[in-house]
Amino acid sequence: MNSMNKLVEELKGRFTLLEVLLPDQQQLIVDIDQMHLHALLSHLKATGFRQLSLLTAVDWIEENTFQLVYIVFNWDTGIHVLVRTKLPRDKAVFRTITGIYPGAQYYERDVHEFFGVAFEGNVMSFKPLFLELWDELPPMRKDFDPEAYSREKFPERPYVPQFVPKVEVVE
Amino acid sequence: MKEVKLFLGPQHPGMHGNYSAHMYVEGDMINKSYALPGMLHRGFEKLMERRHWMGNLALIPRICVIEPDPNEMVYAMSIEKLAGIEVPERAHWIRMIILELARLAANLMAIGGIGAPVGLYTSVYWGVADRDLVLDIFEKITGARVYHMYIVPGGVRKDLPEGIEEEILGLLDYIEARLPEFYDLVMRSPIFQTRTRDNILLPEEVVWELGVTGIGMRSAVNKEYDIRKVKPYARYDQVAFSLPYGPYSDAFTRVDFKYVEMAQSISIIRQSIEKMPKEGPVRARIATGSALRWRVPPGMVYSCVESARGEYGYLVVSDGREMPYRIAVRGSSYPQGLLGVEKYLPGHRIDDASLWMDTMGVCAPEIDR
Amino acid sequence: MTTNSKDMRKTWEKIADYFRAHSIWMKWYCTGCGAIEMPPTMTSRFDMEQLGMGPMATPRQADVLLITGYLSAKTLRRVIYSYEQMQDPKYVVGFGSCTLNGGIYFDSYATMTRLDHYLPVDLYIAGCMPRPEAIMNAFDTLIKMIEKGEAKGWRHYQENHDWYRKNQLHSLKEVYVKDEFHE
Amino acid sequence: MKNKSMFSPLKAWKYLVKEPVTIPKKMVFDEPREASDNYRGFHVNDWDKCVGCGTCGEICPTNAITMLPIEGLVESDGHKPERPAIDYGRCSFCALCVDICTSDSLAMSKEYIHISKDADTFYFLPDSKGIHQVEFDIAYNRDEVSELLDLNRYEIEEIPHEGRNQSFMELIKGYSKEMALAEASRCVECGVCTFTCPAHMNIPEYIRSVWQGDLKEGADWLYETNPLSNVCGRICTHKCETACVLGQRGEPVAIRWLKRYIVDNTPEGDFVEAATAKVSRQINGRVGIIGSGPAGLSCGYYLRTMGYEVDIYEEKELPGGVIRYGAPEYRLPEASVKADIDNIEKSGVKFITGTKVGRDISLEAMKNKYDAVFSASGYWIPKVLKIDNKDHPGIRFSPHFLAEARDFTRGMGPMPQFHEDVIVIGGGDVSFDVARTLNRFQRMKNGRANVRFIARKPEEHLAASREEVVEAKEEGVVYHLDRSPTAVLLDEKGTIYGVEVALCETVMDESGRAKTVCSEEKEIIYGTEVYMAVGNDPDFVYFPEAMLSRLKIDRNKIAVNQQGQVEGFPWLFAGGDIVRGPDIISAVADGHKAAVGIDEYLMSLK
Repeated sequence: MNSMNKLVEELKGRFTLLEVLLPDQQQLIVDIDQMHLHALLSHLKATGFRQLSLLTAVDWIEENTFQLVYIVFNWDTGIHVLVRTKLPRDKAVFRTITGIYPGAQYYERDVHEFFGVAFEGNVMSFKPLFLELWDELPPMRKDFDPEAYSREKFPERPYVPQFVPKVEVVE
Repeated sequence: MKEVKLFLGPQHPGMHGNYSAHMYVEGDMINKSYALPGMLHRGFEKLMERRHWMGNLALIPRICVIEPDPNEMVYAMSIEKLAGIEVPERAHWIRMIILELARLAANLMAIGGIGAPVGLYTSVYWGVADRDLVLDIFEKITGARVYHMYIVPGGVRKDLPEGIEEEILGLLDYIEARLPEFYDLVMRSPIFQTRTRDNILLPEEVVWELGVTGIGMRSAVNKEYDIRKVKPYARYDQVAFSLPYGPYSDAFTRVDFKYVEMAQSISIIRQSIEKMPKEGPVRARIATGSALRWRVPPGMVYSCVESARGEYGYLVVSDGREMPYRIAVRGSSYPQGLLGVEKYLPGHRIDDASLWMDTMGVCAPEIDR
Repeated sequence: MTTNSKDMRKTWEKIADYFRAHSIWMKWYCTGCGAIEMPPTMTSRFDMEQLGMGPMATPRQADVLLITGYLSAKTLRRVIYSYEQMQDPKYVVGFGSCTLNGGIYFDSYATMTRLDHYLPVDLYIAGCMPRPEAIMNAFDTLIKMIEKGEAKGWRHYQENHDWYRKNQLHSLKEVYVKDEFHE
Repeated sequence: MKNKSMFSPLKAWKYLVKEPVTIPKKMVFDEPREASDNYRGFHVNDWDKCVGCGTCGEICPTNAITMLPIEGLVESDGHKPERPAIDYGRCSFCALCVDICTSDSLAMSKEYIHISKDADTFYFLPDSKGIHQVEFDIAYNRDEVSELLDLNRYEIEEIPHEGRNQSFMELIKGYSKEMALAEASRCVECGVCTFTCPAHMNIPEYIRSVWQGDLKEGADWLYETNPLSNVCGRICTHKCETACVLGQRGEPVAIRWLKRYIVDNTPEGDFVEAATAKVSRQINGRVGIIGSGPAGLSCGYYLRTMGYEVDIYEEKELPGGVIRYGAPEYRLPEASVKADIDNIEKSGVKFITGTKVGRDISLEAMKNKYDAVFSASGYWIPKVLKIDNKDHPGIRFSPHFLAEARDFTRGMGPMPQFHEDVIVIGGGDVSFDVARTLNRFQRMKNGRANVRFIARKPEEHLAASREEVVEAKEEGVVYHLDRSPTAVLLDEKGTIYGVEVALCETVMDESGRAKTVCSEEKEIIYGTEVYMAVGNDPDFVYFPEAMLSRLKIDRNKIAVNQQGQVEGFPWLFAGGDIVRGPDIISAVADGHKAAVGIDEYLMSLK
């Protein structure tokens, strides 16, 4: 817990954090604006957070924003830091972090494919990854309805229940 | 020599699962390669947003078929953190037994499977048959062989059946006795040694560059980097175990570590059976009401466990309704399966490609989701 | 597939079917979760070689295509491709819920819902996933069906190729993959 | 690399004598290995236990379960004529359906092999026999750990027991927000309650509104079928709760209290708006209503929502009938009654109080004045037990006493007169109202009470609801049960000094019906005043002689058609007690039905 307090203090001292949350003892959530995200990540990487565990996005459709979540991990202290930033939904463009964490390359491609967030500086990220010949909205967006798509594209089996018995006398 | 395009997978016996790599080959050297994932993409993360917190129980184990239980565990852990639930003591120990049995099964499969790319088919036969005995135990505990749906938010779904502890201990004795035989068969086989020693190296920089975790990481960075040690969940802080680590990671070490880890799993299960409270509650309710109306307080939390291939995590976001708002999955082998294939598979020979996939622990379903 | 039509086979076909039935090569393509129950079935615990079956790596030499569970659109393209490479007579077995009506992925944007829209299925196995015992019994049933000449999905595919192709195109847009690797 | 010994290949020989791991062919094909005791195989459903609620289909993460209507099954209270059919093209064998089954009928068996080329055979209606009509042992079954329902009710807050028998303060305080949410979250939305509720209220919908915290929507749902939610949220007979599927294994959802939670907590403006928003178009048509009890109010309100002009005639000073002059304050506070009736008045219904049909205005005159008449005059003439000295003037009856008591508690009259030692004869809810009211009065006035309660039946067979019996006892009413009154005893001066009772016994006969047999053995219960609360009769004097003879009246109930139309008199509709016997929610339902019937009738005339 001590190293956690120190970390929070240090980050607060160096950066203007919009919000700091502690969901559990070894986890820290920090919200930061887009401008300072790279600096924060570089700093974290330099101070022991050498691993990018996950990069993903959350579609807050009611606020009309995408929230990018960068999860970095320090194996020595066991602390995960979730760095979050928000992007406008209609102008979902951000800069790549592959310069800091090269492992982000495919995560960015992943987020681009499923949310439509473009990452400038990561050419590969614009190519399709999991989906092939996809022609709809990016599927993880909240306004995409997978069931309707599935019904349209992949017809269901219409069953003919011929087996339904007639019950003689039931009180 | 002319450069040739070559597929590895998806329907290749050396490929574990429905996964593919596009390779540009000159002679038998791979010059360039790209992973082609998505053959197992089912849109899990989307589907999970469309089901109740409890209904997702049926969905989550299906993300990774080799070792489904870490999925259940991280999901349960996330919800417990969000809702602030205390899991009953006995449930923690039962969860550990289940997770370690799952690791054992996955490692048996992996050790058996390693025989395929090197041409040692006996090990496949042995590994799979012994894994089946673990599945029999799973069937008795959870009611299914592969998709257990046993670790639920708040605890476990049902108490252990009576007398299962003896059966588990019996199985552990059997597997422990089998391990040296496996070792003789696989590790001491000259073919295997020739193929794996000083082959398919994983230097420390690459580990950090890609974000490789699990055995790959431990064998390269010379530190006991394991989620069970670094941030213990369940009751891993109350059992004694030590994991192998080293500074030099070649294919041989990585397979070798699997053996050691199996022995550790066996030891953890034994300790758990001994230490766990013999009775007591095994499940806490996560919310009031019927499961149709269980709600999880709003928030965002990341939970991770150590699967047989490394850090396995879920990012769970709740907006306080009866369904998750967003769940993102961190598959353990995502880094090496995608970026790794692109950057570090080139330079190897074609015949080592499946060995590369295998010893790096590339698991298609958890990458594709 | 017509099941109760009279046995119209010529004598040589009957003989051929007898031999086909007892030497089946199963195509080694793990399309979905159900594939995890294949290793126990193939190896010593359940040992499908008892039935005269063995795995085969290439489609051209294989007789049976196992669809072990869900098929994403991406896999379906490759499965169709593989199926069309297989030589007649060829048989398709659908594993578990997903091949029947989509299974748990019924509302997924990525996976198909019913397999018999795209490929002729000779046999389905219930379960999610089917146990090795069920798989073994299914193989046994399949062998008997082949022997009796009842497994005629491949012929159905030939005769109704247009219908199948229409469905395939509707769901997949393009059946054969074209990307930078397939110039 | 350490070289192996040259003899190491010999090790392989030891495997020659090892037992093979292969499962014998026989155990795969002839008798497939038995699954474990916990195995999630194919479903089995015990049709005798299944109530067709469809909760299994709700929880199913794969949409595999459809409820199929089964011909031959009859819909009844708590039972739907449907059974779950399972699509094995969807099922993921998660057994959540088993864990949540309300009636404990679904389970999973050890059967696991089904192979067919016919896809239709994978759609299957489970019964106890399994998919191939071969019985297998039941394997996976729910236990209390895997339970997915919440079987116990959340406690509703009550005023302290101490001292509650000395005032007319309302007993139940109502749910707090957390408790209401918790209670509402127990509902599985099966909707069997809607069928049982006489008014077919949208119960699952308004419980859902509570759960989602949208009380305005909840109030809208209430006014859809019931304009007296304040009243029904307190004193409804809640037949819905007896039907509730959660009652199969646990305690039913507290539907009545949740309804009460909505009415108590909806902001007043929203509540009025919910009531008045439905009143829209104006229609040329006037309807007169006799009696402003629940049936009359309900009919009047729904006629207003259809745009008719409505006048309700009430004999007494205030509208409301039994809800204003019957139920005691501690169960139904005046403010609640007022809130409901005010809302109905705001919807445009006109009350003509102090006017008795038959005395101040004739039915004939009403017929001429209005396009249709709805009669809901209720039961107001007390029944008299046929015992000795039954006509003694010292015997008092429930309707008058309760009306007086009500007037007192709302500050419109003096405290009724009563003696110090009283006897109440009854057994139903009303007799408990009398006894508990007397008990309170006595304690308020004298600081002590002596109320003796006589009923023929034992405690568990009393017609009154359970909580009445328990609470009255707690409050200090003395029970003399299993006793049948035979005479009111008078002394020489002609004043009452007690009631003679015969000892009775209630036994179950062969058909399982309770039967009360009284012996010759007698006993005297002392008291100087007797209150009879053994039911009431209707008063049909307002019907002209010629009409009365043409009405079909059976056991005090007028025969009407489905919509409340009186046979032979198309302009006359009837409802409430005079059609159905006493029950508030049924009266509300009657009023609503009659409103629809009147609308149809008047439309047909145009």
